[in-house]
Amino acid sequence: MRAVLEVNIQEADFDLRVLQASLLQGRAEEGGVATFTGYVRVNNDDRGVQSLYLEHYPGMTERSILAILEESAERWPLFAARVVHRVGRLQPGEQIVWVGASSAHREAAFAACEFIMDYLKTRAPFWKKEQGPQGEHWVDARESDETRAQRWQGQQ
Amino acid sequence: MRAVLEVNIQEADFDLRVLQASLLQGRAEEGGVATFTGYVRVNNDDRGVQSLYLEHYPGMTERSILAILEESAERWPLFAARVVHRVGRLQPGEQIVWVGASSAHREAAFAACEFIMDYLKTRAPFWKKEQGPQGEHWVDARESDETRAQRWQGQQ
Amino acid sequence: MLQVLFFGRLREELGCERLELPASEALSDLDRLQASLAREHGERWQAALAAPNIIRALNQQMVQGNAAISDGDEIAFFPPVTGG
Amino acid sequence: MLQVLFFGRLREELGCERLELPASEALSDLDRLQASLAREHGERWQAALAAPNIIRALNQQMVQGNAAISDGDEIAFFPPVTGG
Repeated sequence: MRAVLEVNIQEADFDLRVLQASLLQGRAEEGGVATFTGYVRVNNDDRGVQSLYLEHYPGMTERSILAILEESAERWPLFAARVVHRVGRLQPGEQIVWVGASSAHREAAFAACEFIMDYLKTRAPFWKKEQGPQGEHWVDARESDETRAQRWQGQQ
Repeated sequence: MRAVLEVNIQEADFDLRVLQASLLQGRAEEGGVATFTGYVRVNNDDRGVQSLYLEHYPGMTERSILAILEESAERWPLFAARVVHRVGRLQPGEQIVWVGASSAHREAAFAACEFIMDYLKTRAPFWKKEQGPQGEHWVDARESDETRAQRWQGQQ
Repeated sequence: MLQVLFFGRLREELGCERLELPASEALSDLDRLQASLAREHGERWQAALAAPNIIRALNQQMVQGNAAISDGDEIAFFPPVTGG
Repeated sequence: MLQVLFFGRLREELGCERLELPASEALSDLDRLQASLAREHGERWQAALAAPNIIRALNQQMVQGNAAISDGDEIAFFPPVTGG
């Protein structure tokens, strides 16, 4: 059975309930759905982020995320996996990214969801720019993200 | 900062969006929320499940799940963690259980969520009884659940 | 008094959900209580309470191995759990 | 023609989002293209394209190391990604 895979890159906000329902499609069995939702940092550190701009590489973004989903469906027995990632200007506290995976085995749903997030962080062409009272600056990549992505290599 | 922990045992269905929002409480930072939702098996195997009855041990159920949440908050830096578990009669495809954990570190949110599910499966006093065309029977515990719970022991 | 509770398949096999027993020297720990219940209520109880995987909880906490019990305690016997 | 794209901080440093260049023997692989871009557009380009962590994509796939390029290819240069 082939997993149902879907990628959405959009400026609009998204509805968790609708997304989760799209992963089930009448095929829920014992097991379930694991999800991860990322949010824009709230204005609570000394940098005082006022808004965030998400740039991406149209075309490659969708392709690279679909490749990540395909790899996750080869590694684990999934019913479905989906990524929604927002682009453009976002406010503190808003949802940025949603990843969901459904499977008859909860360990597969969890592992796939975490794998997809780790790969997304290091393989998908997005760039964050923060706007604050001292002007704007590009967010630096974190080494820890690369380390987390690498631990999946050579692992089945 | 103490994590906000909450347990709900209820017959009523639950709303994913409301639950997820309750984990944030204006404290979303970089990182996010990991969730798991379990569903009643649909009527698609030879046993033909028509409905499910969830029995529990009122009092101990809430206590044992709160103890699991407290242990998760000791192991990982969480903002909040919550479990909603339904009891009583459920239909195929319905939501049974929801676990959510929020953290500034996505790996903490994922790990806590999976830990809570593994412990819930083996430490919280619920018993499932399936009703089908051949009558009803109690669901047997799965050894794999005990194995998954044990792998967290002696691990930090 | 001791409150004794049964759940799930075990509750059905015994046909009993709850018992109240006076605390006594003869029921001073979980092993003695379980043996007494198996002995005093006929063959069905004897068979059901001999299951190797029965879990015991004392005052709503699972107990591994034996434990002393005393007046006012709540003791539960049940099969392996299957929630989630 | 070659389509050359720049993103993120690198796009801003170069002040350039997209270039079209005729394919040529002198631009036959990613290393030669990057060196040529650094050489032909002044100091700002030279400095920005010397950054050690620039990622390169050929026809929308990330490339590790060098790769041959040919007429019609789409090449992108960008800093480490920060989505999610």
